[in-house]
Order: sequence, then C-alpha cells, then structure tokens
Amino acid sequence: MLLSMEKINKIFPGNVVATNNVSLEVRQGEIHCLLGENGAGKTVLMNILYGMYQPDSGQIYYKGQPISIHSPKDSIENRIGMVHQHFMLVETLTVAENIILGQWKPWKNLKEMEKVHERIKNLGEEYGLFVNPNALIRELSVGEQQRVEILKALYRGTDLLILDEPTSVLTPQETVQLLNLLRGLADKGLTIIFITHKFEEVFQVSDRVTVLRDGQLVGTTDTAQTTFGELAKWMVGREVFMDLDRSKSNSKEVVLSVRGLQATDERGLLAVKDVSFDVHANEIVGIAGVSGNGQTELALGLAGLIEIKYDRLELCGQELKKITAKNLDRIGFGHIPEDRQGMGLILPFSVAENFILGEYNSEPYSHYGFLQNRQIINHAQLLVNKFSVRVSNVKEEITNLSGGNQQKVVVARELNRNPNFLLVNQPTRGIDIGATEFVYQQILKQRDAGSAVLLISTDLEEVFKLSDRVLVMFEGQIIGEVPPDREQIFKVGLMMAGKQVEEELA
Amino acid sequence: MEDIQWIVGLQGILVATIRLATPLIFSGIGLVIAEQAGVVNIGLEGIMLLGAFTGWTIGFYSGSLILGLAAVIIVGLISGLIFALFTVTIRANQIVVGVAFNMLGIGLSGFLYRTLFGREIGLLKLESFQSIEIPFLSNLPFIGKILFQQNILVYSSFVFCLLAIYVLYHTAAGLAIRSVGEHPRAADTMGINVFLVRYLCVLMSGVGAALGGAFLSIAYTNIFVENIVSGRGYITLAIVAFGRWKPVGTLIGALIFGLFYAIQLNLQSLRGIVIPYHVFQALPYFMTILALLSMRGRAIRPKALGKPYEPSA
Amino acid sequence: MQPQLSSGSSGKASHSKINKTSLSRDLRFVWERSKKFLTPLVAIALALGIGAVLMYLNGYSPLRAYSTLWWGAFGNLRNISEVLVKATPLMFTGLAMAVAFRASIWNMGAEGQFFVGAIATTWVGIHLGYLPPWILIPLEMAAGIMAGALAGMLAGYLKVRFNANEVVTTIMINYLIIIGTNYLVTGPMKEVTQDSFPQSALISANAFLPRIVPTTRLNIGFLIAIVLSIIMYLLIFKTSFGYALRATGINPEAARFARMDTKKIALLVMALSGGLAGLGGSIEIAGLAHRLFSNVSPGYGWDGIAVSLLVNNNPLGVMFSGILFGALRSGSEIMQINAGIPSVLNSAIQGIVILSVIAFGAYRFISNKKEGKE
Amino acid sequence: SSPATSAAGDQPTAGAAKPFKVGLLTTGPVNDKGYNQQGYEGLQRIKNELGAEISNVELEDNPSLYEKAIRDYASQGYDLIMAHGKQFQDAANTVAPDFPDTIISVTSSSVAKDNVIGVALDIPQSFYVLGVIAGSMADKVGMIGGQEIPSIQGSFTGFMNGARSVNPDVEFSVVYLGGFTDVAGAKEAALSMVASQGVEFLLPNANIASQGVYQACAEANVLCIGVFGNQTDFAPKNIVVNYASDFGVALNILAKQVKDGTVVRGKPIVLGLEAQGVAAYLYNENANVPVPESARKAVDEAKQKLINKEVDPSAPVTP
Ligand SMILES: Nc1ncnc2c1ncn2[C@@H]1O[C@H](COP(=O)(O)OP(=O)(O)OP(=O)(O)O)[C@@H](O)[C@H]1O
Ligand SMILES: Nc1ncnc2c1ncn2[C@@H]1O[C@H](COP(=O)(O)OP(=O)(O)OP(=O)(O)O)[C@@H](O)[C@H]1O
Ligand SMILES: [Mg+2]
Ligand SMILES: [Mg+2]
Repeated sequence: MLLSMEKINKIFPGNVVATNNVSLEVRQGEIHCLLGENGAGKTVLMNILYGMYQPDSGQIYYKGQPISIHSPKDSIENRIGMVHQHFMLVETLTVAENIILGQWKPWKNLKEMEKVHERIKNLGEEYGLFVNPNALIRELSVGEQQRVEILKALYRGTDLLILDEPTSVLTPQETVQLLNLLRGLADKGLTIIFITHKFEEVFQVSDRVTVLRDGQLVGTTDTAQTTFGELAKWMVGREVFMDLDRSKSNSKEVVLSVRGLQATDERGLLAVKDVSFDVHANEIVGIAGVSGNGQTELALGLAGLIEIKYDRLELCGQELKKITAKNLDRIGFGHIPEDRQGMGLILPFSVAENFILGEYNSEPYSHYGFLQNRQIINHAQLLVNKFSVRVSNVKEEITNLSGGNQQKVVVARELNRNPNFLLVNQPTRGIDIGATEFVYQQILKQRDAGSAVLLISTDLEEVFKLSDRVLVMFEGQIIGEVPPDREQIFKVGLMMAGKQVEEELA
Repeated sequence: MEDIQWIVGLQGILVATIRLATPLIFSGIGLVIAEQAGVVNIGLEGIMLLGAFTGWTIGFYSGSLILGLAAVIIVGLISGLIFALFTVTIRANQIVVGVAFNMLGIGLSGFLYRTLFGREIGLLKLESFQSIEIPFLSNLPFIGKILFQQNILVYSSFVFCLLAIYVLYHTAAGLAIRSVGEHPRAADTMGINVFLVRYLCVLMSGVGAALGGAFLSIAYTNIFVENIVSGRGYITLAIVAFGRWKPVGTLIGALIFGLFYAIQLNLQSLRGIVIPYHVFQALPYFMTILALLSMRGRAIRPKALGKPYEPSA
Repeated sequence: MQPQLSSGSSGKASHSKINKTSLSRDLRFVWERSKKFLTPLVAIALALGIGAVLMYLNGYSPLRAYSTLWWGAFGNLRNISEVLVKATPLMFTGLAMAVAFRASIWNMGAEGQFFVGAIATTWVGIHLGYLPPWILIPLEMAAGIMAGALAGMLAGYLKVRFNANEVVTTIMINYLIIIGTNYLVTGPMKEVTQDSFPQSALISANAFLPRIVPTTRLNIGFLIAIVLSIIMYLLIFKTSFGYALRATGINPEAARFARMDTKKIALLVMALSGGLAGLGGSIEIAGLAHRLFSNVSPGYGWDGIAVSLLVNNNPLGVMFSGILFGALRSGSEIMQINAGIPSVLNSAIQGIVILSVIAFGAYRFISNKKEGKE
Repeated sequence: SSPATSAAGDQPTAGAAKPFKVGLLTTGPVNDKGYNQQGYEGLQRIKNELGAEISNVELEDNPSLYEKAIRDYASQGYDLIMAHGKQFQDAANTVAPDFPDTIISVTSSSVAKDNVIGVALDIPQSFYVLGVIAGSMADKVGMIGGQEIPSIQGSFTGFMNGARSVNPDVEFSVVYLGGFTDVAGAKEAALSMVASQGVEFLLPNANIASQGVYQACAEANVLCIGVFGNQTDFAPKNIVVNYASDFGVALNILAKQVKDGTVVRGKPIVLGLEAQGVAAYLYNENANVPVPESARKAVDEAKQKLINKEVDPSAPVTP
C-alpha cells in the first residue's frame, strides 16, 4: 500500500463541504482512477494530497509512514507529482525553465540549462514526450503544455503521479497516446492517480477505481470486477441517462443565422475560422468539441464581448452589421457564460444585486436612474423560490453560495428574461448532479417555450442529452452535423479529433 | 574655440546626467525587483526621505559615512519589511499602503530632523563622499570625466543594476521571482514560497529607495533638507513603467530623465533665451508621458502585478 | 496516537469553523455595521497614541500637545469654523478619491485637478467680474468643475485608449499642471502692480462666496461639500450608474458581460473625480484665497486619498474624515504656537492613521482578491 | 533639544502682569540659512534685548493659511505679530481691523496702513553692491534663484546693475529652480552653468537650496557670494564675500517702538544702506582670490552713490 488517506474532511467558507470523511487507498504501481461528477470533490481531495489545501481533519500515510503535507514543497520532497486541471505553467518562461522552477539552489547559474535541455530531450525520447525545451509556454498547444506538465513531474523524479482530468483537453488520438504513456509509466513501477469523467478511459487504463459523490466516498473496486452500469450508478446514485421527456423540434423559423464568422483569441491567433450555421426557434443546437477548439471565442463573439468578423449575421430576422450591447438587448438575448465566477457573477455583491446584473438599468429595478430596492429584493425572492436556490437571505454576498447554487443564480437570471436566443456554455461545470438535472430541465423548458438555444459543451453526454442537432467543432471549424442518437457518439468522438482520424481508420 | 566650448558643454551635460540619474537608478532598480515579483511600491518618496535623513543624521553623529550607509540600508530593510507586512501578509491594497508610506516618510523625517537639530542650530554639513578617479579609465578623452570620475555611490548604483540583471535573468532565484510575479499559484505548486520571495523583493525595493535618498544627502550634497527628495520617488514610478519593468530599460529611463533635466538647466542658463523656463522644467514629465504612450500599454507588465496572493485555504 | 496531518489543533479548528459559519450567518449584519464605525475610531486612537509616543520620545509633552490641539480645533467658535474651513477642500478631494477608488481607478491626480479648478475659477472671477454674483458664482464653479473634469478625462482617455497606467499619467500630469501654474502666476496672470508677489490679481468681489458666519471665514463652500457628500453617496449606492461603477470596479469582465460600457464608465468616473477635485480648487479660490498663487494646495490632493480610505471610500464617511483631518491640520498650528511641536508631525500621523485602518482590516473591499481582478 | 517657546499659556487670555508677546510667522523652515532664518534671528534678538515672550509658527507656503495664523496669534493677545514675507500682506490687512491694539508687521513690504506696518530693506541697493564686487572680479556671472518672487528678482536686478556699472560687457546667466528644497538641483544648476556657460562667479538666492550652490563652487572651484549670513565654512576658499542683511535690526527697531508705545502707525520702516548694521559685507581674506583693493574701493564709492540716490539699483537691465 503506497498511499492511504484516512477520513479526510474539507469544508470551505460558506459551508461548502468539499470532502466528507473520504478515505482513499492506492497500491504501489497501480493506475487508480478517481471518478465522480463535477464538484464531487476529486480535485479538492487531490489538492489536499499535494499540499495546496489543508484539510480540516484526517491523516495521510505514505510508504507506510504517517506524513504531514503543508505545502507542495513537502509533497515534492515525497516524490509526489501532480498535473493540475488548470495548468500551472508560467507562460513567459520556457519549457525548460518551467521544469526546473523551484528545483535549483537560488544562486545556481542558468548557464547550466544546457544540461537540463539534454535531460529533457532524453526523457522525451524515453517516454515519447516531445517538446522543444527552448520554446516559450505561450507558444505551445494545449496538448504540448500538458506534456510539459508531465515532464515536470518525471524530471523531478516521481513515485506517485496525480493527473486531474488530463484528457478533458485532449483529442482522442492525444488521449490514446496519453493512456499508453501512463500504462508505460505504471509498468516502470510508477503509481498513478487518474481523475476523469469518461468511463471508457477507466476501463482502458485503470487497475482499480474509486468513486466519489457529493464529497463522499461511494466505494473502491477492481476495474476488472465492475461494469459500466455499476460505476454509473455509484457515480450519480441512480440510473444514468435520465431520459428527459421532450417533443420533436418542428420550427422552421430561423432565429440566428451566421455566415463566415471569424474570431481571434487573446494571443491574436485565429481561433474561429469561417464558421456558418443556423439556429431555429424551439430548437437546441449543440456544439460538441474538445475544449480549446474555438468554442470559447465563438461564444464570446456572439455575446459581443470580443471583436469578430463575419460575412453575414442575422438575429431574429434583422441583419446586424455589428453585435452591440444595445441590439442584443433589443433582440432578447440570454447568456449562461463558461466562467461563472469570472464573468457571470460579481462575488462581493449580494445575491439580489446579482440577479439584476444586465438589467440593473431598466424598469422596474431602476426608476429614473435610481435603484428600486424593494423591486430588486422581491425579484430576487421570487427567483430564489422558483429556482430553489439554497440561500438564507438574498442580501447575503453571493460568494458564500456553493458553486452549484451560484450557477443556479446565473441560470435563473438569464432564463427569467425569457430570451429569444439563449447562448449556453458549459452549463453544468463544477455543479453537482441535482443542480445539473435541474439546469437541463430549465434549458429544455426554455426551448419548448420557443427559444433558440445554442449549447456549447465539452461533455458529449450533455450535448447528446439536450440537443436537437449536434455540430462538431474542430480547430475553429464546424466539421460536421449529426443527429443526437447514441449510435453517433462514437463517430462524433472521431470527428472531434479531426477528419484525418477517419482516414487513418479507413 | 567655439566648438571646444561646445564639447565641454556637452561633457558637462553628460556628467550632470549621470549624477541626476543615480538616485533614480537606485530607487528604480529596487522597484523593478519588487514589481517583477508582483508588488507595486509607490511609497518610494517616503522611503527615500527616510533614507536621506538617516544617512545624513548617522553620518553626522558618528562622523562616519560608512556607518551612515549601514544605517540607511537598515532603514531601507525596515521600511521594506513593514511594507511587505501590509501588502503581502495583510494583503492590503498596495497603492494605498504606498500613499501612507509617503505621508509617513515626509512627516517622520521632518519631525525628527527638527527635534534632533532644533531651530537655533541652523543647518549643518558633513564631509560627503568625494569622487573617486578610476585609474587610466578616468583619463579617457571624453567619457573619462563622465563615467570614471564619480563618487562611490554612483558606481554602486550601476553595480546594483548589474546585480539585478544577473539575479533576475541568470539565476534560479530570478526564475522564482519572475514566476511569482507572473503566476504565483504555479510557483507555489513548484514548491516556491511565494510570500518569502515577495518579502525579499520588497526589502530590495526598500533598500534601493533608501540608498537613492541617501545619495542626495551624503553624496550628491552634504546636508539634509526637509523634502530634499523633491518628488524623485514619484518620478521613479514613471521611469520603471517606461523601462517596461526591466532593469536595463529602467536604467535607460533614469539616464534619459537625467539628461532632460540637465538639458533644461542648461537651456535656462543660456543668455537671451525667450522661452519661459517653465517649458524646460516641464520637459522631463512631458517626455515620460510620451514614452509611456509610445509603448501602447501592451507593455509586458508582470501579470500578477498589484494582486495580493491568496494561498489556497 | 499518530501525528496529525495539519497542525494538531486542526481537528478542533474544523468544528469551531462549522459553528462559526452557522453562527455568523445570524450575527454577520450586526457585526459588519458596528465594525464599520468602530474600526476607524480605534485606528485614529492608535495613530494618536503612536504620535504621542513620538512626541514623548522627542521631549514634548503629549498631554499638553493634544490639549492644545483640541483647544486649537474646537476651543471656540472661530477655531471650530476654521476646522470646517480646512475640512472643505479635503472633503472635495476625498470625494474625488472615493468615486475613483470605488471604480478601482487609481486617480492620483486630484492635486493637479484641484489646481486647474482654481486656475479656471480665478480666470472667470477676474475677467467676468462685472457679472452679478448670482450668475458669476455658479459660472466660476462650473468653470472649475469643467477644468478638473477635463484634466481627469485626459488621464482617463490615455488609460482607455492607450491603456496607459493612470497612476503614472496622473502623477506626471500633476507636475505639468503645477509647473504651468507657476508660469501663469509669474507670467500671463501675474498681478500688474509694482514689486508684487507672483500671484494673480484679486478676483472680483462679486465672485466671493458668501460666508456662513460673518465673523469667520466659513463659507457656503462647506455646505456644498456636505450636500455633495450626500449626493455622491446616493449616486454610488442608490443609482444604476453607481451599480455599474461598482461592478466595473470589482469585476470588469462581469461588467462587460452585463453589457456595461466599461471604457465609457472609466472616462465618466475620471471626469466625475476630476470635477470634484476641480470644484474643490474653485471653492478654495472663490471662498478663501480670492486670487491664484503658485501653491494653492498644500497637498490637499494627497490628503484626499487618506480622507477617503479612512472611511472605506464611503462619501458619507468623507464628511467625518474630512473634518478629522481638517482638525489635525488646523489644530496643529496652535499646537506649534503653544507646544512648539513642528506641524510636519501631522503628516506622519495621517500616514499612521491609514496604516492602522488597514491593520484593523477596515476595508476588505480594497484589500481582498475580488479587487485583484482588475 | 527643547522647543523654542516660553510658557505661553494654552488659553488665549494672558496672565495678570501682562508680558510683551511677540510672534513670528514664516512660510518655511527658520533654519534655512536664508530669509526665514533672518527673521528668526531677529526674533531671538527681541527676546534677549527686550525680554519679550516669543513664539513662532512655520506655515506651509500656502496663502489660505495665513489669515488664520495671524488671527491665532492676535486672539492670544500678542502685541507684535511679525509676518515674515510679502505674501502675508492680504491676510494682515484683513485681520488688522479686528485687532486694533495689535501691531502686525509685514517684512519686505514698503506699505503701511494703521496697525499694519511694512518693514523692508532696500534689497536692490544691497545687491547692487555685491554686483560691483562680482563685476570687478569676473566677466561671466551666474545667478541661481529659488522662485521668481520680488525679493529675489529685485536682488538680481540690483546685482546686475552693480556689475554693469564697473564692467559694461559682463555677461549674466540666470536659473530659477522653481523651489527652495532641491539642494541637489541647485548644485547641478550651478555646475552646469560653470561647465557649459563658463561662468566664473556665482550668486545664489534660494534660501536653503543655496547650499547646493556653495558646494558646487567649492567643487568646480569658482568664486561666489555667501548671502544672508556668514556662509564661509560651506566654501571656505571660494566665498569671497558674505552679505549679511539683518532684518533683525529693522524688526528690533519696530519691536522697541511697540514696547514703549512710541510706534508710528501707518508709516512703513524701509531701511537702506544709510541705516547702521542692516547690511554688512564681510570679506573673506582666506579665499583663493580675495576681493582686490580696487574692488573694495569701488564698493565704498557705490555705497555713497546709492545713499545719495545717484544711481538707481532697480533700473531695468538685460542679462
Ligand atoms: N477554493 C474553493 N472554495 C470554496 N469551495 C470550493 C473550492 N474549491 C472547490 N470547492 C467546492 O468543493 C466541491 C468539490 O470541488 P472539486 O473541485 O473537488 O470537484 P471536482 O470533483 O474536482 O469537480 P470537477 O469534476 O469539475 O473537477 C465543489 O462543490 C466546489 O464548489
Ligand atoms: N473560491 C471559491 N469560492 C467558491 N467556489 C469556488 C471557489 N473556487 C472554486 N470554486 C468552485 O469549485 C468548483 C470546483 O473547483 P475547481 O477549481 O476544481 O474547478 P472545476 O469545477 O474543477 O473546474 P472545471 O469544471 O473547469 O474542471 C468550481 O467550479 C467553482 O465553482
Ligand atoms: Mg471539471
Ligand atoms: Mg476538479
């Protein structure tokens, strides 16, 4: 037994119970999958192991010894490595510099970098992790950046490697490569903890699997002993693929029509190349794709938050020369943004104040420019009840709400304006199963009420559950459309990796 | 004959440029180090005043400029420590703390000077650092006088700059500093102690500022006068932004500012000149703004600059 | 008994944590309220305490000093009114800062904006002096506001257009304006009498602000400051513009998401902030100085920062902190007469006040990560 | 280090045996080896010679503070308030009527109105004399001023007239620092004058910042004049003459009159060279180049001419 975490408790400000008496045992040399819905507590548990968070109580035994980890420094000394969900790379430094960061004596001269480059090249050859040691991080693709993250761990020398959702940013081929790599590492005696949302991966690569739900341990089992269905039940606590009852979409009325849309990311690179599609009233169009293929820019562009170019764009029958706050307001536009805390909410504001974000300037909340407190409070009360947001007092700061309830506030706010066009991006990221189901129902309701919905998600299940049509996005282009029946999921998976995969397979 | 005069004049301007730039180099390089680690210190004016006061006072009582300097460095460290305590540990807004430091510096230096030296005594002087002629080099035709006949603090300001360049860009410590200013969390995950790094860097800015101030009272001149720093602390902020948060750029910025100041003094003293001298006085500040605009703001400023680091719960 | 993972007491800590969070839900509002008022008071007490130690160490009698300070500030009607006279410009620059800081715009230019306000008002007061007061006074104030607003917007424009750091630009603009003022009073606007001081001519008597108490220098400028404090409070906390202003200050991303024109807001805020400081300069001239000097402000712009921060950038609070700093300035002169204590000390005390306010964590608003978003 | 105040009570009403109370207001530190220190030394004289109870206030140089400061003194029953600087004129005139028994003197002002009495030295006169020395020792002369205020402008005008009177083709250059605290700036100004203009002789008039100039002269080894007091030890080899104008004398005269109630209201006190001891010129015999006999003669002649009003020291000149 290489590692055992016992009765780990972590409660965040605002009574967010991240992990509740969770225990985890990992054997020497195994690949151990950590499975669980968003917000189940996987990242937190691992961050505790890595010393990023301090648990409120609990103990860790490592290599038979009880150890205490107060900071990543301690875990590094214990030869524990972690590849974080959100990469921990300094963009302005080179690959090699990132790799030796914090490892050298302060006064060591950087001339000795040459040796480092050598070792990185060797490691690269040994494990098939090729990156140019001299490249600046900001010049690398997401996949390459992840290789750097893994190299960081290997370079330091690691016995226990943690990877938090490494595949959520990879194309299927890259995923295959990675899984093979991990197998190789395990065979060399490395122990690996592997967090994922994807069952296939669990069965492809892991020896054992542990499932968390709502911050609690559901169970641990040998992968060989379990089945797809059982894991699924463990994960969500009941039969999966809740079949949302839904009528066929039958609208011909085009609400959004885009032709030749182009957008660049903050680095100025072309992220969305010539995208064209229509969204009809009473229809949900899903955009599937591995994150980082231009979805973010597409969404920001349509929301008028970044400059975009296009040949032609029609919203509700009006051709728009430029997307501006004004004409979005006029048309009736709702937006559930990807980054809830960064964009959708103002954390120090009260829940009530957050409910009028975007309408702060219009009747009845503002009368001759003066905020109408009573209306604002009543409005908030109304939505809190209607969307069952768990909050004691709408005057409370919204920071104190759990991620799920924060998301509910955003959804409630955006849907309540009952928009003609609803833009939804990663609606269930980081929120628990209950909230997720609720959000799904709300989005469907909106669609049945006649709205046109554009749903962007990296979660294929989600896309297929909700969409009437599925568009697949790859490297800034829409490379195909499929009907949302399960048989298609595999095909889509391939498309998400780009056409060339099909050719390879063909 | 005329052109000889002309060359001498130019030489004079350049010599002046170096002297005028020195205090700015000290405070500027210190600030660069702090800002590379993500901490803005606009309290320089105050710290410079404390440095000027301490250096002069200790020098006066002990009769030893070296002791004076030692005291200056200590005061710089203490100021930096307090600044870091507020900005790094307490995580108060850095601008705010800086403003407080300026008020504190002006008030404290003035108050203590008055109470120590009263009014009757009037003003005192002490032997200041004399200029040291570097053998051979100082005899070089034109630049000899400019570069190699200055006092010890002038030389050390350049050394300070070189050290900063070396540490920031040629050592592992430099990597740590820059990563802390760019992406503290990433640095944290690599086992770097973000707080420690920031503390040390802020201490450096304290020392730099204190030395810059002391240069005015014990090297450039030999007396302390209330408010002797006369705004150089604020200029430093501009110069560092102008220098794009890099030591070399800051060095150049300081020299350019010194040059313009020297030029304006010369233009003023020209006989029969019609332009009001205020125009010349305004020159340096005006140029700073232009320089800032020329960078179009897309200056490569550390991403985490001014943001307190919250270690995960 | 194995060693605990985190420090031994962490187990207990977690329990108390849970209790605290549930308990604080009930007590939070009460606490927040009392804290708001208590913190500055404690901070001031601490600052004066440190000041006392400084005096004592330097051979002065703190008791004597503070009693004279008190008498000098509130000893009689005239002294009280003098405190309010001194508080007036501080309240204007304080308000200017409050508005800007609430939007996380670091306007360090109140000093310069104060100056241009004074210049504009002097010009109007001299050249349009023939106008009757009921036209001239509003006019000269409008001029002051305009001038300050323009100076503010210049920095604002450089920020939104060239993304030039406003801390630097406003400081540089201060220098330019102050040098410019020097030029004006030694050149174009210089009084045309023999051996006159570098100063403008007197503005017309029609331009003088009426005094509230005839025997004192207290003029309606103070009342204007009070009224503006209230207006600014309403603007920031009770209007939709204020909502947008605060939102932009805390989280520009979200502000843009909410279809706010953050650039326009930044410009407006700088204009508003500059206008307030400019009005301060205007009232300094029309109410007190009556002519332009090369140093109309002894650093009111900088003090304004402290005035505003002491009360967590709350315009209503500015009324009180303005008076507090006014009392410090005003009383410290008497303190110098009767206790011989150099007046520079109160600058130090002001600095200590700010630091101790921070130390008492008065404004999470300014000091926590939310602000870090900018 | 004890604060320079006597036992003036905290309360405005003074004690039974009414002491003679004199207060001094300055717009800068009284240890500036310049204008303000002049006033302060005068105050000390008054304390020593007339046993007056004295106190002084240093104000920020900000006009809106002056009126209150004067009132503060007046309302505490001071008999004589010495407002040291022309910039106090407005404030003094405003306050005076409310305190008819208090005499308010305004230094460097040549006007008087009832209990507001100007006390002035003829600045151009005394600097004319210094000009004579400069003119007879150098062909390129530099002046460094703090700000363009009358007392300083006047001094430069007188200085240039004096120099021209003995050396028609002497060349001048002038630099204003724009302030009185930047010692380093002053030093740099002096050095650059020497380096680029070839100036051989310097006259500072920037209160405390003048110190920078003396230092520059010592380093660049050019001659200069020490103004407002004996500055010799700041540049022992280079200061050829010290000019000690003593406002103290003038203020003392006034204070005496006030004390024995012989003061003449509404009449300014303007002292020229004829008055004894207001303007002293101390030659520095140890200077590298002591002032030559010829020049000293010229000085005496000039003094006579000035006293007899044969020359106008304030006549406009071009540098
Ligand atoms: N820094 C934090 N402060 C407050 N609550 C947090 C914090 N980090 C995580 N949480 C909460 O802890 C719970 C577990 O979060 P965690 O990140 O472990 O979920 P997860 O399993 O990693 O989800 P995902 O699959 O999206 O990665 C969530 O409800 C989240 O809201
Ligand atoms: N400081 C915080 N306060 C409250 N909730 C937080 C905080 N930090 C994170 N959270 C919540 O915890 C959730 C999980 O945290 P984490 O950092 O693991 O993001 P995540 O959900 O894993 O991100 P992703 O869905 O992109 O994988 C986040 O979705 C966020 O809502
Ligand atoms: Mg996730
Ligand atoms: Mg996670």
